[in-house]
Amino acid sequence: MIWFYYILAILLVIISLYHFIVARNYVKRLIALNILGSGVFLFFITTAKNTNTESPDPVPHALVLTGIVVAVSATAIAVSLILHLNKEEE
Amino acid sequence: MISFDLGYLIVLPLLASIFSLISPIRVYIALAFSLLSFLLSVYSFLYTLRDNTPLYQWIGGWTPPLGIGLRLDGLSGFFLLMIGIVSLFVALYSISFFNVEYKRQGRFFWFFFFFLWAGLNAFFLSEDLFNLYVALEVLSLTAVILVALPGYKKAIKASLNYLFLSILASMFYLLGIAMLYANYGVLSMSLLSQKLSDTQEFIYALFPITIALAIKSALLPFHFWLPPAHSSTVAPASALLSSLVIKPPAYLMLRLWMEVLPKDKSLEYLSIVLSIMGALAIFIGSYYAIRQKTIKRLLAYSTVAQMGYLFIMVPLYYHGEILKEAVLQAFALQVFSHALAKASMFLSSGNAIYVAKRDELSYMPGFAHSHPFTFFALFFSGATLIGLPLSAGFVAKFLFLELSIKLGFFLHGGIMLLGSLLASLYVYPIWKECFSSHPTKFYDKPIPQLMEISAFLLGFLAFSSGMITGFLLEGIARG
Amino acid sequence: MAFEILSIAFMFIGAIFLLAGSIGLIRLKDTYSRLHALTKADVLGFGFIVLSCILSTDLLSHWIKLLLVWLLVISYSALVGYALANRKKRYA
Amino acid sequence: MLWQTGKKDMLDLALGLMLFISALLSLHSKDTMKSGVFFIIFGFLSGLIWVRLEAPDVALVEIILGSAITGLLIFKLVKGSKQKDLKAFTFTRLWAGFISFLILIFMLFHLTTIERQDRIASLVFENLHKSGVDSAVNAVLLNFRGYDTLLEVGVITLAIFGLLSLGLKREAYYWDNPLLKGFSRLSLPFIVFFSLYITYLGTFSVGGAFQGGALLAGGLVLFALAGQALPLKASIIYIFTMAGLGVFSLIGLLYALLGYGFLTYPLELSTISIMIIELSIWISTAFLLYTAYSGKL
Repeated sequence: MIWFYYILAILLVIISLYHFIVARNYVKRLIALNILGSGVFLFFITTAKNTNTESPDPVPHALVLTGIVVAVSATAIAVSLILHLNKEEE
Repeated sequence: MISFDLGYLIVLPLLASIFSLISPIRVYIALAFSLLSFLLSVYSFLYTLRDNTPLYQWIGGWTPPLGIGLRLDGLSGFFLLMIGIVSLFVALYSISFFNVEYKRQGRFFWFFFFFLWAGLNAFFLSEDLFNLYVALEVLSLTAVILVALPGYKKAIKASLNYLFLSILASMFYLLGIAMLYANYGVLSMSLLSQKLSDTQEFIYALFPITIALAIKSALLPFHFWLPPAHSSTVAPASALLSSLVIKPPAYLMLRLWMEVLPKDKSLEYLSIVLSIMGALAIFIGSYYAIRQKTIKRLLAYSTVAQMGYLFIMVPLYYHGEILKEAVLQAFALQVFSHALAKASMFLSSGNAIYVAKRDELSYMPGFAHSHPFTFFALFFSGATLIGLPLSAGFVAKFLFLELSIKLGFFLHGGIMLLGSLLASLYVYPIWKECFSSHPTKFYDKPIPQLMEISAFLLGFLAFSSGMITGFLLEGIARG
Repeated sequence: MAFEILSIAFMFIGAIFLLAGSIGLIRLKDTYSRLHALTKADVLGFGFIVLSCILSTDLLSHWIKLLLVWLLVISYSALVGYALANRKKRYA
Repeated sequence: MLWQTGKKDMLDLALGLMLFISALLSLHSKDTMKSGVFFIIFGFLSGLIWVRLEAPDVALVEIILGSAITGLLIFKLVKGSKQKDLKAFTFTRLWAGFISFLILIFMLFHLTTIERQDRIASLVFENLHKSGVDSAVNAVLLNFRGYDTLLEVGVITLAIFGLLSLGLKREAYYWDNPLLKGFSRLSLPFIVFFSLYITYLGTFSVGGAFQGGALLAGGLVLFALAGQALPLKASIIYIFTMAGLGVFSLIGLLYALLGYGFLTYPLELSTISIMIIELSIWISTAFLLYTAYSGKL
């Protein structure tokens, strides 16, 4: 099942990369970035499962936790900036 | 006796950022902590001069691969000194700057200023790839907020574009780390360099990492975010962004190429591609800088060009194994001279805008007559950017030229000399305007002394440090 | 043994209700009917599944946790159903 | 390999397929509202996948942060945004497709080089008893790689104060309804208690400071969604938001001053240090995320 998840992670990364480049709308870009992030996290977590030890490797889990919190922080800033921009345009 | 700990370099600025936000005597706290952090930076620099071996500190006592390592060697000590100098003078400048302009932003500025300092120290000390990711994220989020700080539409738009690209780059970098971790199972650079030898899988991971670092350091196809971001914010923030924030990715690139990656044929091709991009960045950045009519955009494009030098050197990183110390010295001095000079120029441009209320070059007052300090700041820093003799920029380019001749990269040396010529073409208009002999009535408006002096001192240091490079680079030379 | 059969039977019944609810959500045309399918059939199906899970374990802590989950799902699905219907009524 | 699927793997396949479809729908739909809804579904499904991959800690954080809070933020955006989704030029589409395809090929090649190996896992389990906590993920998060976490807490504090510094005065969206008010008021104490329990659980099992903090943030946001202000003074919320970074760096500094080294807990003090840090991260994560939603202190 590991390989299925690896391929899923790669697919998520590339479709969201494509849509990030193509999208002209800030909201769509933000969503694309978040999905790209999820793809990268999936890659990490799948790697954690890909060990000989009984329970999965906890290091990627901790790294992904950090990554998610950082991604949410960046999203919060982006949302605030976009709202600000819309207000200026009104 | 309290023993020296690398953690102080990170914790002190972090605590300073909290105190500067919650305390009413913001400016005094900022001043005190800036001085303290500066002294720490100087101490760590002197430490690298005194000690021959690099100082490794395992945080929590956990050695890699389990824990995170901090490393203080000649190169990182030198960069800590650079961060300390630039940040201290920008802090002095900002005390005065936010007193006369942008008072609302001044309330928050110190929080981000110290965060930036902590992030930079963390980045240059770290030797763990994931830790570098978090430090990079601290840097880029701070930078994004600093760009948006003035709050007008142009700045917000620039900052938003910057944020999107920077998140994309971070995700690519993280993907690269995930790929490396899947193959080698370590995150520490020193362990990775042992595991990488005689393998080839790292090439796949190097691809996203290189793209990420190229985006973050505004290498040519990805340079478009930089000019709006660096030119639309307030002067101290521009100075910090253009002189310091842009450097860490290039530094990481150097570390990877010189210390981690093994010799591989495909790396040679990649190094050629990167050096072509660097050369194009020099030409195109300089071309756009020459065409600019406003001083801040000119300086921002000049940053694109100057970053090109760091990437045109990539084949030297690859081939320069035997001359490793010399390569590190050339790199370090180029970064150092550009950081000091560019910070001084942006601070001076802040002075000019403060006087003229416009940022077109043609509105720049005849500073040589009215504000000699600002003029000399622009003169010295401009001379360093061009690389006039005696300046630090000159020594950096000299070292680089010597290296390229020794290793047989004559074309690279030639392009660099051409870049110097182009730099003089875009610095010259600034000097010319300073001597313009038609000062109208508002041109003799006094600039707060602290703003003038800190900009001048930075420029002067950038120029005069060319004369003490032997002392500055001693730590790196000993390896 | 009897418990196991019962557990499987309850799971089956629950699945049927959930399936019916989902089909209703897709097939029904107006909001109120969809809401009806979503809140009523799904909660019933969920209840059966919780019951079947309770029967399949004999740990007290699991029972309590499952019951708490069940209570939570019931209360929030009522709230969500109310919220959706309310919005529909106001902006129809 | 892929074709040797058992009964359990069917669940994985179904989940993965649904995840992919929801991602596609979210990216493809013209309507931004629709994208937001599918994004929330995507986040929820990815949470389920983390559970399947035996990463329950990540699942907790992902469902609350990645799905609920990010989703709410995106909804806030969709309500306030009028930008149209213009169609990109064919040229842009072509080169975007080309680059994506290139990366696809690249990464598929990389897949062939991945081998099953131990990496750091066995080392972590060996040193677990020296870390002061029994849960491996939290041992990595707060002891082995505690320095990362310090910077991470810094990043989130930084982000929230960054958006406060922009000075945007926009009322957060809320629904003024007695039923929701009652429900949120009734459930808040339970959520506070439960999140504290999850935080405490982090010392020996699944759970931890970020997980608990995210949960509490969800409760606080629910409270705010009903149009109610928290019965706390602004200055107290201010202190709460700063607590994580402040306490964490002070503890790091303290151990450095005492001569143990930066963030180096001696074995007998490690559990209590980690507990204090966890509590401070718990409260500050919750209030920072709440502030991210409400947009003001």
